[in-house]
Amino acid sequence: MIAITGVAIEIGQALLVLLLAPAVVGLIRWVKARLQNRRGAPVWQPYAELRKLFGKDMVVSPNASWIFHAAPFVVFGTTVVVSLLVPVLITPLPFNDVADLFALVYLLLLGTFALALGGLDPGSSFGGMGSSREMTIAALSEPAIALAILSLALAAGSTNLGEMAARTVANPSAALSPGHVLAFAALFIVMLAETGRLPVDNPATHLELTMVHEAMILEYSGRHLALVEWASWLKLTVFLVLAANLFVPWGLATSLTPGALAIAAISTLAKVAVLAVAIAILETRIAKLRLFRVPELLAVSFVLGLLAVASSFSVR
Amino acid sequence: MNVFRKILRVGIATEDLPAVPPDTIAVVRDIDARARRLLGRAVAIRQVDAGSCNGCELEITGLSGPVYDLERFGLHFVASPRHADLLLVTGPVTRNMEVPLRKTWEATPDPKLVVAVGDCARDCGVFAGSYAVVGGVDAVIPVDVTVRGCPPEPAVILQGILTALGRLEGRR
Amino acid sequence: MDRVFEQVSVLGASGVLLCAIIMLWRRGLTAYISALRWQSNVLAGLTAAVAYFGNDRDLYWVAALMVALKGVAIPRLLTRLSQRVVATQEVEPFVNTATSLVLSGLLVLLAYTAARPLLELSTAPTRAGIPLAIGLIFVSLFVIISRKKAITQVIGFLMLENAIALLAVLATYGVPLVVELGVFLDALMGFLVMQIFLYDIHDTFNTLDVDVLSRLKH
Amino acid sequence: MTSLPLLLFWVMVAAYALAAAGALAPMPRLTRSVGAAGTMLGGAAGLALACLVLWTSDSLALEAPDVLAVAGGLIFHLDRLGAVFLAIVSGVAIPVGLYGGQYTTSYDGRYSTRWMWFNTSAFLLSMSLVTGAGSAFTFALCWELMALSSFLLVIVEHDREESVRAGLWYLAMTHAGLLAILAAFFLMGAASTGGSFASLRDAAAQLPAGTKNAVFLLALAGFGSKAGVVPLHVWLPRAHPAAPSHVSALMSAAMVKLGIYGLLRVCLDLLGGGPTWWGTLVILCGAGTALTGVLYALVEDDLKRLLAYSTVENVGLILLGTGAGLLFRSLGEPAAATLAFAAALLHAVNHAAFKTTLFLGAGSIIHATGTRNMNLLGGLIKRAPWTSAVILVGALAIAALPPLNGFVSEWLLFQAFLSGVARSQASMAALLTLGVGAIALTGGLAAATFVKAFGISCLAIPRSPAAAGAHESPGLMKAGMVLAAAYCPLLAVFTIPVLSTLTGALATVGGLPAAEPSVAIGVTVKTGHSMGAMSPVVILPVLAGAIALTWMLVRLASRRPVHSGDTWGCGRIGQTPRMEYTSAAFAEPLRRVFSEMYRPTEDTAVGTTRDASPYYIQSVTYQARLHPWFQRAVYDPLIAAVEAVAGRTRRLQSGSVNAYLTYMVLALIVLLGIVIGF
Repeated sequence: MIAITGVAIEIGQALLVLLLAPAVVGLIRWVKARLQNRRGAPVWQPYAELRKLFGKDMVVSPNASWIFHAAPFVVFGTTVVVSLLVPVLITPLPFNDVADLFALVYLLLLGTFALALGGLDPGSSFGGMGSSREMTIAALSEPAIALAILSLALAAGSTNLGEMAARTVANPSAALSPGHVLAFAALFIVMLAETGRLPVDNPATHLELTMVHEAMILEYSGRHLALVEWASWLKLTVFLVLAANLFVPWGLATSLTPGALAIAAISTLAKVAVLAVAIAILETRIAKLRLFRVPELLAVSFVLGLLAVASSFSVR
Repeated sequence: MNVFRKILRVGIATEDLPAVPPDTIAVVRDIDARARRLLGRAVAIRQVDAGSCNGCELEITGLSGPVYDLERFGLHFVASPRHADLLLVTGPVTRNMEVPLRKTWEATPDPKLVVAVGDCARDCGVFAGSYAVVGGVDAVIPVDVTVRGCPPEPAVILQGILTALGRLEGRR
Repeated sequence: MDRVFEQVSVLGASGVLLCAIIMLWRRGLTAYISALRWQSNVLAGLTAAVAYFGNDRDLYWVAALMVALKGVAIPRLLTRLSQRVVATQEVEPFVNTATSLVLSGLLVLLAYTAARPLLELSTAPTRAGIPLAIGLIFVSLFVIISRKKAITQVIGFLMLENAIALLAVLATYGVPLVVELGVFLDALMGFLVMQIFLYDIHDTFNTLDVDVLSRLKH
Repeated sequence: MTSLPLLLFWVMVAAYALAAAGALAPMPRLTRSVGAAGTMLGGAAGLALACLVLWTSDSLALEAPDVLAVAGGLIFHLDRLGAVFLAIVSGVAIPVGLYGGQYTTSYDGRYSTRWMWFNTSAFLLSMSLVTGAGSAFTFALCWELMALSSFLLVIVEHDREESVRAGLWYLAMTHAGLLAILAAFFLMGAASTGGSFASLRDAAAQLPAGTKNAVFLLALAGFGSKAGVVPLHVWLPRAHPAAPSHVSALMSAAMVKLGIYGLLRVCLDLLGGGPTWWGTLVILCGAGTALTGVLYALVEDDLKRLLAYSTVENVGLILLGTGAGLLFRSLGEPAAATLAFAAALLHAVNHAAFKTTLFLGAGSIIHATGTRNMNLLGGLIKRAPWTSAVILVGALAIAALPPLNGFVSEWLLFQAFLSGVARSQASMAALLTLGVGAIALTGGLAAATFVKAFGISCLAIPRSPAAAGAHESPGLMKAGMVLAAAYCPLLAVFTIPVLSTLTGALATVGGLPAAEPSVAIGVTVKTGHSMGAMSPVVILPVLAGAIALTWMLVRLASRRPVHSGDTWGCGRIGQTPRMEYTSAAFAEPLRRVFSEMYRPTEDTAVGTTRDASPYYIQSVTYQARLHPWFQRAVYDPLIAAVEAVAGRTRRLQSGSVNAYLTYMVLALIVLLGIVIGF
């Protein structure tokens, strides 16, 4: 019985993240607009965009094969599965033992892989360029992610998300330990790269030559585009939830009482909102990096991960 | 950090839309109610320069700035006609741009709107009769709304787009 | 209490090292100087924290001196110097940025391996930061080796001085004030001497690129 | 006498012999049928034998002291470690036989398919026998037979200079390797009573440390050259693509694994592990091999060479696991060692599955288009949908993406390293941390490589008339490919039984504890010291369910029509294949990032019009060439030195028979002198 409730809550929280994702992006855009001294679109604007895209026809190149049609579903599916694994409200989840943080990262890589193929499929040079760049960035961010995971796992004794969150809940002072802080910094940089935010990629660019993610999806329209966009917003939200609940897990429910769940919902929302505003402020402050400076940024992230792991050596 | 100090000092720069002389915006075709309902809140704009002198482009650039801020109406520019709902076409259609313009129109998924901006886009303006131009925009693709002016002000262009969406009153 | 002290000291030491890493990533001279400023300030904060937890009055003075001298005075001098004599603001490294970053990460790992015997001897709550200090020594030496401009070498040298101060603060809760003062004065003297040299190099070659010094052979 | 394993063994030998005898058949058609049937039967028998040995207490022991008695006779003893590799060889043989039965028709009339089948059968037989060899002599004999038969397969296309060169490289490297292996056995055998592995094992305990180290180094060099350890891998990207594709699959999927087998046999089984630096050295070799392999695979334009370099990469990953296992064992962490070795073995098995798939797919592409240059391919997904789908499965698996099998072994590898970092001193932990970084970077780059391999060769518009006229492979080839591709999801779903079989095999050789993968929700992988849990069996249906559900919901939500419109190119009039991204273009960003590894030489030549005005450009030619670092650092000087020495010795060659006779007499006298002197 408990298992069924657990699975229900698991699916419920995945739905919550799924429905929340457009609002998170809307919030970032709104804060950015305000920081540009504009009124900006309301926070719920992305929902309207999704609704519109689902109601539009599609135009598909005759060169495209079934890969082009399948890619948006694969991207969306993997991201949804990932959101099933992340502790949003409760920890540990019933799915805790199904996939750990490595599996989560590789699931996201599967989505990237599929979208890169989708970009190559219509034979457009923009799509090829986007795919090539996206895979470059994805490949180079892997080592930094792995080291960040390693450092978290060393502290928690497990690579599974439930144990990681539980350990910080149990031992609050650990949240300030250098391994923890440095791993957070490393993961944050990688998150910016993986989700195509500034300074790695500009989500609002119109210039093909500077595009990464946008160039890959230039051929998509209608419901496919809606899925791809939604998946990328969902990925961002999942990363934010992950960052919030792995590094500052207080508020997560450890029992299934309504009160605990309500606290968990509020605290997670607040944490994600804070991170979203932080991203907006960061994006106002910094400019996009040239593509060939991105590896350097990822090298910074790698070194941070290395330091995070190394900091655990001396306490032994 | 100076950036943020300046942001605070300036405050919100966006202005309300002024009233527009009635004859500057002409609705050429009936705009499909479905399109209006569907695209009312979120419209992606693809700008096509069919041979303009770039005067209109200068004005269009103003749209995304803080003063006119088209994003508050849920409008934004996109990089591909595949993503677009509305084509913002400027200039007389030159012979070289005739095919690309039609291709852009074909590449835009339905339902879609076309707004012709500037006198040239309406009737070729000063370029009328030149051997190098094909004609106004509606000689090549069906136009929904025309915005007059040489060049039209950003506010007028914005009104034109909103007219096309059947939302003249501009919410805020 | 001790646990908090441990956390704070390691965190502070990581911060100091991080400033060096960030510096390796940046390109402009201004960024280098501001990284140095931040580093000195973090170091001063850490020193104050050690003073508080370790009940050592003298260290407060050291911290104040650090802020005054290395946090304010020297960066200001450097800025003026760079504005006066340096034509381009780009730092030209011998080793490209990504490689320098990865190398500095490896150097820190090396420091951890090298610091093991030291850690086994020490029982101080600050000991966990010692490998970071040693790592910083390596990294600043690397900066001195790998950057072309004489002025970046000066910055590397100052960072080395910071590293030694960090090591002193962490390993022994800071050396006596007198010795610390002596080191400061040394560093200041070194800095002034280098400044004179920089002017000379600039006057002779019209650049601060130390590559040109090889011309002196002929 | 006629126990079941023995019966299966003889069936296997007889089947391969039958396949070889098929070469005598009058019609090429019959040769092919007999060859394919024999190969598949042999593979099936071998697989059954391996499973029997792995899952029951049965084992195979066969001694023939009278055959070649002068060298101690032939001894076969198939234990569980050998059975793992026999399973790999046999498992690969089945789809390869099926596929080869039709693929070899394309060689009819051009090259001798009889000779090819004879050698393929001999190759398979010798590989199978290597895994069961029970004495140093038997091992070396089968090893050499394997090398020779595969060499003959490399030079099948003997009129192409490239093939012959590849054959020469292969011959030189494999014999240098054989020398090292023989030297290792002689060093071990000096102290033992006979050449059998059992007596070598007993004697190894008494060997002095220095000898053990020498044996280890020789074995690493010898077996490493077969497995493709950088920098001894140079022959691999030359020889593997030169062979017919189904043979390339055998070489890449099965033969290189035997190098790993030899290393495990000598270092873990016979020597019983060694000091810490053995593991460290193997880890360093593995990391270097994995990164070099994947970096060169990334920039390769030739599909089969790309696959060959990717084999080098995967051998690196296997070596990383092996090295970690050796290291943990020497540090007294047997459970962690089991985890690491199991990860290595599982990756060996998995790699056999997806590399077979990919090489067979590449063979179908060559069959369909006649080229393996990716810059001339494209659009195959519409013309050869099965081939493309098979390559896609292989690409997903080799890029270590869930839910397929490559991910499982990569995950275990991560876990092995993680548990090592958590458990060792700072210096070792630092090494292992870098190992984690290397594995992750390799994984990421492999994903990029295979997006390119699949995306450029199978998607978009054909880049050449050959690709435009491509066709799907005929039935048997299709069946072979699909069978190989089916291994990938199956191995992922049956990870738990496979893994417990592998740890069981490890328990018998190195005295490692057998760790049962724990069963949490029925299926979770959690072995020994591993610090995480993961369940490929659940991920697969959940992922498939999520994708299917999304598809259905979207179907319900929006039924708007789909129109066809040209690929968007900013309104340009028409699209030609020249506008597409090419293989070189795709790899360009990463090539620049790692330019210090590649050190490319680049030339840009601008061709102007006749009057040479710089403003009227007619053509721009860009050329970039890579000169691999190992070539520059190791082989160029070596070849130069050998040539110099050869130049000197040429003076001895007078061409006169009398002179040669004089040399012989002189040599005889010198030898006699030495003998008398002793």
